[in-house]
Amino acid sequence: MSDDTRTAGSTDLTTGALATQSRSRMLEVSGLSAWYGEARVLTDVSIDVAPGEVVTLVGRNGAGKTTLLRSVMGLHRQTEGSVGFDGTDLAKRSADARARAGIGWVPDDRGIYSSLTVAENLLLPPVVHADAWPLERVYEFFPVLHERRDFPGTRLSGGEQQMLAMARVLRMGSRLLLLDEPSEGLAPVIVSRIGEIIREIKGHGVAVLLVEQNVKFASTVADRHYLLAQGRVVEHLGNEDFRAREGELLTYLGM
Amino acid sequence: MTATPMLETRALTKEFRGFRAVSEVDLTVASGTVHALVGPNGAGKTTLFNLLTGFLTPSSGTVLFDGHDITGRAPEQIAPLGIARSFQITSLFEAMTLREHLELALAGPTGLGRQWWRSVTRMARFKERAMELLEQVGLADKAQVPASSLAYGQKRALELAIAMALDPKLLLLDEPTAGMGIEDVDRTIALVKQLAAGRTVVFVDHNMHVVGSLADRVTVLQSGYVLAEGPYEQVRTDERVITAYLGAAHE
Amino acid sequence: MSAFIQYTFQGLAAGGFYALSALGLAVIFGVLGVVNFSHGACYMLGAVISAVLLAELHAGFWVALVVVPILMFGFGVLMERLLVRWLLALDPLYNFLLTFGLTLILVEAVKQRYGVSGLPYEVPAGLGGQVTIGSVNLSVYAIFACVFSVLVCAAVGLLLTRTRIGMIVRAATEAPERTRALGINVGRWVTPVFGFGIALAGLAGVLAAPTRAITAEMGSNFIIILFAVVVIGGLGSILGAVVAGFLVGLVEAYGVAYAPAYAQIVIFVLMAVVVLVRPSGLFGREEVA
Amino acid sequence: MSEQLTAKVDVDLAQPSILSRRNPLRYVLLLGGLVVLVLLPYWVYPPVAMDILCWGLFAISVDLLLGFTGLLSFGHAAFWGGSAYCTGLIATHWGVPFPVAVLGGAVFAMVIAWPIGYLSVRRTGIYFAMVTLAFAQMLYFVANQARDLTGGENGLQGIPRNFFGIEPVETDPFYFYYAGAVIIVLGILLAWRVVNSPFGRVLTAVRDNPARARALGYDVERYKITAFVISAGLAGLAGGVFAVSHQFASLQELMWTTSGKVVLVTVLGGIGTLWGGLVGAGVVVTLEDYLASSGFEGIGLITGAIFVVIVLLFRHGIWGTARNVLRRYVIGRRSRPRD
Amino acid sequence: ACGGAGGPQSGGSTKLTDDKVVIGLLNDQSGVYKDLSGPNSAVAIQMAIDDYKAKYGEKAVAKDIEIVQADHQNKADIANSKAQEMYDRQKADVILDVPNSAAALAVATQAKNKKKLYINIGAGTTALTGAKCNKYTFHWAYNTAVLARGTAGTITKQGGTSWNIVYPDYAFGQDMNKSFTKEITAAGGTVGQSIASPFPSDNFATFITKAGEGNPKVIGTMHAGGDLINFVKQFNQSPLKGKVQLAVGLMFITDIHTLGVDQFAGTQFTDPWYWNFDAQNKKWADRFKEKTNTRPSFAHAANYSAAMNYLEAVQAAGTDDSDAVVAKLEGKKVDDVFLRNGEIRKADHAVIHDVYLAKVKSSAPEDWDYEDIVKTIPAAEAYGAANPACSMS
Ligand SMILES: Nc1ncnc2c1ncn2[C@@H]1O[C@H](COP(=O)(O)OP(=O)(O)OP(=O)(O)O)[C@@H](O)[C@H]1O
Ligand SMILES: Nc1ncnc2c1ncn2[C@@H]1O[C@H](COP(=O)(O)OP(=O)(O)OP(=O)(O)O)[C@@H](O)[C@H]1O
Ligand SMILES: [Mg+2]
Ligand SMILES: [Mg+2]
Repeated sequence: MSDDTRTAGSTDLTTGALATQSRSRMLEVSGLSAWYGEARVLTDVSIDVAPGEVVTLVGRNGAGKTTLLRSVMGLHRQTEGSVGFDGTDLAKRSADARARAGIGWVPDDRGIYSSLTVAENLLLPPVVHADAWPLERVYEFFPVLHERRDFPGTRLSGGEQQMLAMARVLRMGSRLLLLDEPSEGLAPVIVSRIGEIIREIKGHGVAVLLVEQNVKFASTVADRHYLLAQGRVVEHLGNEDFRAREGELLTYLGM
Repeated sequence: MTATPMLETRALTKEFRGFRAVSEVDLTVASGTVHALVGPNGAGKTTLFNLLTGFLTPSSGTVLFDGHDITGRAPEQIAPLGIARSFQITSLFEAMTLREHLELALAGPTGLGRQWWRSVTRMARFKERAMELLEQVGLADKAQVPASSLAYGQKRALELAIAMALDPKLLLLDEPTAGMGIEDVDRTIALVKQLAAGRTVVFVDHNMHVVGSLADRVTVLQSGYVLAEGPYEQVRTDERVITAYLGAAHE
Repeated sequence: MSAFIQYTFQGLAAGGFYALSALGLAVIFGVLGVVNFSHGACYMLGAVISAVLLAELHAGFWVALVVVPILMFGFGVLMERLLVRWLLALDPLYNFLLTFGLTLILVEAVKQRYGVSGLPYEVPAGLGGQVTIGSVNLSVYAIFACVFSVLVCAAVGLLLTRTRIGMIVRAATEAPERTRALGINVGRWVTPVFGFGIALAGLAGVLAAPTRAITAEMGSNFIIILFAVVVIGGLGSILGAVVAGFLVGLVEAYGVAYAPAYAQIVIFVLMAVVVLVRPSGLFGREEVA
Repeated sequence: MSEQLTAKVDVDLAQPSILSRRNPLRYVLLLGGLVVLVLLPYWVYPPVAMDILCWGLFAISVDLLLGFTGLLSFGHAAFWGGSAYCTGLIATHWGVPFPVAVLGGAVFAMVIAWPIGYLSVRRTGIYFAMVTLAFAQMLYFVANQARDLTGGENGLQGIPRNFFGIEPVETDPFYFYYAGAVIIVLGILLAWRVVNSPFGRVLTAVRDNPARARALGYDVERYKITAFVISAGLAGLAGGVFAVSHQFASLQELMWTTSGKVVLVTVLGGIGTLWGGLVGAGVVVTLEDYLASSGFEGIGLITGAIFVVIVLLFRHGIWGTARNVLRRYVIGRRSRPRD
Repeated sequence: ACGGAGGPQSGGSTKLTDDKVVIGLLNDQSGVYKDLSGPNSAVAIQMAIDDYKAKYGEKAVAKDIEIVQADHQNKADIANSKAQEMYDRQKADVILDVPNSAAALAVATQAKNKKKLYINIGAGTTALTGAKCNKYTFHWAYNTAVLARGTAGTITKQGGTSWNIVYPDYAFGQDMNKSFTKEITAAGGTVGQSIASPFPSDNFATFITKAGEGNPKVIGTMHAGGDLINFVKQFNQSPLKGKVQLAVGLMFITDIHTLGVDQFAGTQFTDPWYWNFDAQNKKWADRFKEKTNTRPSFAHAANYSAAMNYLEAVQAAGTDDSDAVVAKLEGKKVDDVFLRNGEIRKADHAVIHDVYLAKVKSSAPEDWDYEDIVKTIPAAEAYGAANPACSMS
């Protein structure tokens, strides 16, 4: 990666109108760096997400997207920099406190419990906000979960597990969703329904930070996009720019 | 094609506690073709793979591999016949290095693994081939790190390399590109194409781009049944497939 | 025939006691995934504390029935906080070994303090004597112990299946980190459940005090039998532990009656057969291949 | 369940030895080990030194399963004790030189291990521990019943120590030590070879992800059974030498507490370290011996406390911890050195 | 102690190996036999040493007498190593006690190999004076055959003619069952059924029911230790209590102490020695209590007696040479606080003496005062003829 691209990108976009708008910020990450042992995987990352906004993180495999989400969730602790949520600094908060404060996480490996049934998987987390989906609504939206409610969670097919993970955070009613590749392994029909869900909850003021490989899907739901490469934010784009430069960006990402 | 099909299932059925995940599936995969298996989530694709590779025993029906009945055999009996698979949910030896993974895969058919009186350094005879394979999936620089420190997409690539290492007659890939970035997807497509020469490949993927560029034929499963079968272009426009799987939005 | 009925009743009476004793083991395994080797030692502590309460404070059986579980609960909480918790995220093996070591300590400590010969205890007033129903003759205390055990088992079963506690702790044990990320304060639940399991062991000890030799070693072989019970029932299954408790009680009684020399080995044969035929036990969760 | 159990196995367990073939430290350590082996009966009472080696090999046999195959056997007393009795009977009735008798005992252990292994390897984790425990209890029961053969709780007494008529070895524990040590060392070398063989590599794979190993064409159960039988053979070697050294075999050898003790020794030494077994045995046996005549009555307090502390604080055992320290400060900070 | 460097000392008793007599006490100091024998046996041995010194004063052959102790934890292998170490390194001339039969037999083998003395006290196996006997091993206090003759024979003759026996299914229990059956039949009684119970066991309810079948006059239990207590507790809760007499094969005063006299009240058993039997015993028991704050068991008295007689033999031989001491011990007739009408039988090294049929009191006037002696069983009757299986060679 060349430094020029990065500078060019940031002058053109990052410091443009987008960043200077004074928005109330649901999530504010600033100057975040993260390590695994000696290996640094995130460098000085600053991003933010406002209520009712969907922001994606795009980047190659190993760029550090998952690590960023885990740091926000408080699961990856080997970090520097700050993470703010709803105006408060999260540094001292444990992962469970963050979750109860309204951050919901759909992990990349889906995180379904094999020792709980499908229904228990859904009922496990506490409801944290009045906007939470009631169980009936979840079942209505994902009928297959209702059908298999008494099966051990990991007996579901890969895609069904993905739905379950998604359904689980919806039932919590989290205010900020961290979605790690939610469309992965889902049939195209379901992907578009996930898109609908995201658009709907967005209307309720929920903020979404979305990690996506499926750029097409990302551009149908997102407002803004951060491009991550080797642990750094290299681009920050609005959705129109993103669509317009899709081809260019893809090659860029593929470096 | 007059030759015996590489893979054939007859009325293959699997029930879980009264629930039919795979229902009377007749599937024929001609030798030397690339065959895609698509269908909504929970249609029974992975279950079908598990039946083909011995990880599950069919409730009824038969599986023929190259004309031989392999129904109900154990995975470790089926693998040496020349059937390799990758796992949808990554399944690796977390503590082992990437190279060790491939050496293990390469050593399998040689029977070296049974030799407890030999030095482990004998495994090194597979080193070159292992590095070659890692090179192909772009993980050569990670040859010496344990699998646990790979990012998700890298693990998927390793899965593919392992399947290739087994040099199978029939390669079963369960969502080989899931979790990969666009560029990697394209590279994987190229890889699989290259692999498919002289082999038979059956794969599952939800990415229509992948299906379109790889598959000679496509079988669509729904709720355990075969919903449609044919060349990609034909299946893609099938009304039933569009409603059940692709969705109206999909042009 | 009448002898057979008599053996059956005795088997059931013993079974109730086995069920209660195995219950705590099953709870702790079922919800925390910990194989608590020290369960036998905790059972022993329960009995020893009862005897000490009687000898030093003249507090009898009924007091012990209330006080001992409370004390043992506290002990369990300490044990979890100080020791077990640090190993919860690792292979269950480590806690198995930890509690094995703890057993040695507890047994030795009791030996040091109360000697090796044991402590006296009597059947509580009102529960002495026998009842005769038809041809069956049972001691009142055995009936009491059995009924009491079954009631406790039922209550515990309800508690863990009808409330969220069991579910939460199971999740916390499978993947503590992820569970935290779902907003659950894992530590807050794990500790009391562990304490509760230990309290159950103590309760079994109180029930044993009037009929068994109260010595430091009283749990050492008992725990092996309890392992057999929970394995037969399916590790971690409450219902399994109860059913297997009765099964083992009956098998033992019939074994004694009709093949006395093989009475003890019969339990292990039963266990081996169950594990081979139904690998996860009679009521265990399925094992994922 | 197994998925859950194996997934959590400490990833650090069986990193191949940090000391590469070319590393001179390796030879220094080997030499040091050899010196200790030769001098041991000068430092500790020879019968106790023999005990250390026997328990060391016994622990190594357990580690072969626990550390390298992921199977915790809680019934290894069956093989140690079974071989002790068999060795004793062969030596008593046929008067053969003791190494022959010991070999016979080890073969016997392997013979009984096969069906036990066949039945128990289908289970993993704690289930495996329980099933092996059950089988060991059965063997205990048989030995207790067959008192005409085993002497019941009196034990099989007066096992002869024939050694080709070489008087000092037959009567003096000091010389006997060297004869016995040869057998033990051969056993250890065998274990080392197994672990560092292609077979050992497959075992590790089987431990970490059996399903994956099967998909690669490895017959997981057969590998586990083979490992189990080899392990039983090693335990049998150790038990046989132990019986000859003490000139008796008692029911103690078959008791579940013996299975527990050997696991303690293994853990203390360090799971998945192989050599750790010897260190663990050195500590446990000398400690037991010391405490026996120290007048201190709470032996269980000490052993129990060691267990707890090791499991809590030094999970990799003595050898494993030392190795990690070595890795950090001697080998340098390369995060994951490989050959 | 292993140096052995010092030359002849002022006294000039050069006939002692290493210039001193070393008595090894090897027993269970932390397990089930701790109270029965355990560390307090060292006190009893010290009493013997004191008495010996007081008795011979300046004339004592052994001036420097040392006790070395070890805890074998009831493990035969530890007993075996420790015995070797005591003989070889700590220069023990004699080892005392060693409860647990496997351990005792292992030590006997070492005694034979090393040609040093071993006097067993705690273990009851008849093998020590039978097939496994040897020149250097003596069996001081009791054996299982004695218990059977004492309890079974006497009770049957007193009218308890029909028996059912419950025994733990291991060698000791099987031996006891055989000897009891033999003695009962010999005395004109019958044994309805002999029921084996697994060992160890906590739940005897079904065994007790079975033992009550056929309305026997006596139920004999051959259990020991914790199992015995379990059995008696559960027997007392059964309908048989009060209807059937309970006889116990092997019981120690420590068992009664554990369970309380009322639970055992009326139970009959054979005791090799009882502290409150007569004035002589009582006087010794008072001395013992001063030092230990508890009453002695038979094992304590036996340890005292064995140590004392050993020292007397050294005195008589003028040396601690093993063969000379054995020669002095063999055939010796003894009457001391432990051995009444005692004889160290030459043929099999059984130390025979009067034993007692005791009955548990219904209430204890003081701690440890639990037994009424019903009958003194003369030594010859209790021990019978020498075991023909024994050849000293
Ligand atoms: N546990 C770990 N130990 C060491 N390195 C790790 C670990 N987990 C991840 N890494 C490394 O950190 C980097 C970032 O990983 P991360 O999982 O955040 O990437 P990602 O962008 O989410 O990739 P993907 O799209 O494949 O999920 C990768 O290079 C990976 O190899
Ligand atoms: N072991 C099992 N026990 C019970 N039900 C199962 C089991 N395995 C799969 N199923 C069920 O069978 C159905 C088919 O599952 P399968 O994994 O084959 O789906 P799939 O077509 O691969 O779906 P996806 O695209 O989401 O991976 C699912 O509904 C699943 O819940
Ligand atoms: Mg990721
Ligand atoms: Mg699938």
